Amino acid sequence: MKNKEMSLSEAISKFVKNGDSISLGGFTINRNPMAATYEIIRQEIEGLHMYMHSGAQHFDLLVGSGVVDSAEIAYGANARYAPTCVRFRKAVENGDLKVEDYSNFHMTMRFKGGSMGVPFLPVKSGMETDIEKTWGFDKDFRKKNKHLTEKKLTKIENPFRCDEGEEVILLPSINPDVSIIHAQKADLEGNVRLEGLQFVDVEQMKSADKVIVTCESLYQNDELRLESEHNALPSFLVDAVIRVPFGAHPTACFNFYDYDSEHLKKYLKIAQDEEKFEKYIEEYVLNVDDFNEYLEKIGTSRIIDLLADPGLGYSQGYER
Amino acid sequence: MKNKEMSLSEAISKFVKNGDSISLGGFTINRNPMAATYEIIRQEIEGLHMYMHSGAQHFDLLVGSGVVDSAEIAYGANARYAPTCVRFRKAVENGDLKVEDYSNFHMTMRFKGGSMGVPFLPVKSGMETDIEKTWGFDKDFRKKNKHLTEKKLTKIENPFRCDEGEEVILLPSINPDVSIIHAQKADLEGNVRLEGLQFVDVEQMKSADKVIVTCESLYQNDELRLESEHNALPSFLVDAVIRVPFGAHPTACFNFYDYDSEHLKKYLKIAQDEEKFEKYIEEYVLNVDDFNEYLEKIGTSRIIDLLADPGLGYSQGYER
Amino acid sequence: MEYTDREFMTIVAARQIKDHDIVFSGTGISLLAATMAKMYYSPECTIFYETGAIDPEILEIPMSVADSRVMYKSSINAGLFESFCLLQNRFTRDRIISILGAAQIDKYGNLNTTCIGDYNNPQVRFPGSGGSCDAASFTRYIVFLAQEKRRFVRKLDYLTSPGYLSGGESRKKAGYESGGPEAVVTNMGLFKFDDEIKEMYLDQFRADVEIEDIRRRMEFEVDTSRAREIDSFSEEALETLRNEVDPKRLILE
Amino acid sequence: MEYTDREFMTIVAARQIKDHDIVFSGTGISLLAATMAKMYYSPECTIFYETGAIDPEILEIPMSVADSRVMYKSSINAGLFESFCLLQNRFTRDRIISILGAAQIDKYGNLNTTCIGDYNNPQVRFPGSGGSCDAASFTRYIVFLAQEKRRFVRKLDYLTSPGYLSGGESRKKAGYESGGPEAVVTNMGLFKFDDEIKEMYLDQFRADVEIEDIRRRMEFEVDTSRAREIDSFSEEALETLRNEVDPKRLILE
Repeated sequence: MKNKEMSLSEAISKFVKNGDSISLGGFTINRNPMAATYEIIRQEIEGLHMYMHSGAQHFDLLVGSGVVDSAEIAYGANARYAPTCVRFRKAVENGDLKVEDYSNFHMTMRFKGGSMGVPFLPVKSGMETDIEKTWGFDKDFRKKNKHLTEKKLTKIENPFRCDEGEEVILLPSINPDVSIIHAQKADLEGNVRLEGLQFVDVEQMKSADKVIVTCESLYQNDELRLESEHNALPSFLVDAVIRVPFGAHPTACFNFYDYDSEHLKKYLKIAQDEEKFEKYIEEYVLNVDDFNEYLEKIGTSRIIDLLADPGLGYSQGYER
Repeated sequence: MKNKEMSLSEAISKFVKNGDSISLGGFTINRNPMAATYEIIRQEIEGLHMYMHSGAQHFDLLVGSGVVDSAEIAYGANARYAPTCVRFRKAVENGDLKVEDYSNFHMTMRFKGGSMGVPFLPVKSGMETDIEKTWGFDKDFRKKNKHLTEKKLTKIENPFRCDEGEEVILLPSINPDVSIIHAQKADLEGNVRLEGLQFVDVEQMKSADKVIVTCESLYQNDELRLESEHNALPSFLVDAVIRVPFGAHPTACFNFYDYDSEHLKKYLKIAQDEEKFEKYIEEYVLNVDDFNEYLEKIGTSRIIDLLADPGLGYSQGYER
Repeated sequence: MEYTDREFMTIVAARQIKDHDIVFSGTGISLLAATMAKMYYSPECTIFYETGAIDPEILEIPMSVADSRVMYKSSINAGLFESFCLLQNRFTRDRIISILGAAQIDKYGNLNTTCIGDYNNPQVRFPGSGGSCDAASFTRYIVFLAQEKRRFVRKLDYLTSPGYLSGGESRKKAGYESGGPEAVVTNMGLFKFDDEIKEMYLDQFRADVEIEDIRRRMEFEVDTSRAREIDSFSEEALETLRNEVDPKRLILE
Repeated sequence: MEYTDREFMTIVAARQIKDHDIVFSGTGISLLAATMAKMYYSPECTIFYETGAIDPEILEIPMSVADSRVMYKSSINAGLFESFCLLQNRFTRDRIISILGAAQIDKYGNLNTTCIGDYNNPQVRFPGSGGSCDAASFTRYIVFLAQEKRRFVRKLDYLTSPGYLSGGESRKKAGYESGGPEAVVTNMGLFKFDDEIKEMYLDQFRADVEIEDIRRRMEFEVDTSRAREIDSFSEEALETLRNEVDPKRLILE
């Protein structure tokens, strides 16, 4: 049995390279791998191509920090805490970020296709919309970018109902260089257990070349081999596991803690202003050595407020 | 909340019609919905078109009893208890059963495609084999049978790598009229929990028009709504739930009981002889009123031998 | 009886949901309407979030479809793949009704949630489709918008989610086997779509507004010949919304 | 040292497995070989069953890939979809080696597990592909067969699982990006495949058999110029197989 435990800084420097394609787990206010996001910014990695379905806090911070050059996305918002992710919006409006839009199902199917080892999957959503017709990356850009296929997508007739002319879209599969997710539980070998909703995390991991998993609980024994029908993927797909309690803060982690409403509201205001955003990054990311120091800044009393009520999975009655 | 509990005989007569396409869960020696299989034979249903990946005991009994006219399959064997399923082999050799062969991945993808609502899925296995080239059903037969598409399968070039001429097979999706599975746990609303391996059960249920679930434990409360990430599908997809303890006998049910080696060995001998097979069907299926009477024939001491050791999921050390 | 625009829109949309509907809920006011339907009008409906949570017990209003509050006592906690496949599945898609928001809508109920201006050099960037394009592709849907001229436009800046495309049979011809826009709910009324030409018409209007005022707040012409005053709703409904659905006014404000 | 044909074949195949290989195991003798590799030769290999069980703790020999014994303390209990997708996945397929059985084989390592005679009117019907076609399509593989003329044939009655098809580059041209037959294990020896022309050649033979005898039991010509006596195996290996892998001789008989 190979022990895959390492420090977060080691995992990021070993598996995330300048110019890589990357995909991060979670969905809007839940299970964003934030500790890993901060570490990527701290290590001054650049030129990433990002694959995102519903990106939120992690996506906005990476874009705002200039880590991401181009992105294929379905959504950039954080519920009531950002009707549109602010740094994302500004970066697109300023031309600092090149984007190409798909739908959430499209992006999900593209990860699924990558995880299945097929070059494409068919889908029946988006025909005759601008998602089909309007490309964000032109042919020249596509040629130069190794993460992109020649075409955004294509369409064929259903060959099993030729007479009816039924058309379906084919979506090119995605295989990120690296996927990072934050899980509730993992063990030293790389067995991973997600609790509550899975979002697209499993597909994102299975489609990637390298997989980094941060987690709340890291088991030193074979606990996760019992009832293993609840595990997310075989351990041999995982390259690094790191115990990072509260590693999704300020987003939530079902059964462990709630999202930090106050922090997210504060961030929404800060993100409107370039200078304030930079100060935020300095204060919470660059000027702290690691995630523990970050948590010190958040403070004990907030941490305690957010703790999930067992059985419910979130913090009942807390002031959101 | 709709209560979906009914008797097995009611469920079968309500949802399985002559000439239907049908798919049964399980895999070789595990979790075959045997009680439902016996009930189908008992109700003298006929002309079924069967979709099967690795069919075994249930498949062989249905074929042997003349319930099935045609089948699309990947495999007909029962491990050491039938190197090839005997009644299946004889039916094909005699021309009593029309079959068309795919691989297990192919059949799995066809259920998956049906569950996803797409007309086909691509796969990169089987190119230039007889699975691609040799059809079991000719064009005439395909036209007359409403369960079949015009083509067995087809092939296209990967449109995202046109220069390379990479070809992939497209498989037509399956949507059975009815799927039947045997689960460890269900509740009155139709929440279903599978323990151990899932085989293709989830895809078989999600692709079907009607879904019948027999189970070992039928919860009368909302127990299965806790940790519902372990449930197999949303309850609104299920049409009937029936508590049938030991309902997979003589195949196994992980965490509940082991396969009945002695019975399977006995069956292997019986199946070689048409007359003996018919007597077997009379004794165990036709001449018993219901599954409880069947279990009486199996006997208490055998039942106790087969009981799974908690934690292990099977009966350790029992004479196989 | 006094109520805010959001309260009005939530209740009007919630009333469109029937018992045994499966409701695909988006974020924001869509979450409110779905919760209101379940708690008051149609307790037998099933709420379904694109993140993969189906039919949870909602004790507190979720702020997002990924809020941990949608995971408690659900029928299943799955993921986006399972959820969108259910929308596309031929046996389920017709049982589902979606509630969507939009920045722009045209007379065929096509939606824009992506940008204003040129896509590759936008004046304003919005979040993008999320699951909106998919829900609109597969299911019947209800849309929420404020009654504003810049929202009810002749031509969308970007067509994110398919309505009846260019009307008539065009949706079907494009390959969509089911679904389409059913109702548009604004702060001033309720629009529906003509069975034949698939154009939006005014079905009901708020008692305290003028039809002319609604027309002025739309870039395209709309048939108002079938319009009638909207059915009033009870004090009890409003109280349920205020006291049970969103007592802290987390989304209502 | 006395041993049966099955014992010989199990051990020869098990020795082909390396530590860190992921072993895709079929039924029967394939289960034995995979278990033997894990328990004796390469404890760091991972056994992987098409039913979706990966790397379980095997306390008793499973009788089938669906035996509950493969579900205990596995890394994951999934299903066929996940399992075959791992075979096809571009990052995993090259790490996997499969062990397959067959009724017929040709000189390019193509396999038949479907029928003898015409497919639509067969003299003998076999089980069919199961996962064999898929494993052969995606991964390197080892095949088990008895050394019999009716099994080593010039032309298969039905090509179930793709080997090197018609040799040379034909497998690649058909769209297979990886994998292919690596070894054929019989009761009399071990065959491998030429790197260029992709034809089967005799690599090793049992000390107590004549090469001529092997040739007589094959319908096609086979290159024996590279053949050498097979490496002997230890008493300890045999004892492990007999006492630990299958002490009740459930599959060995």
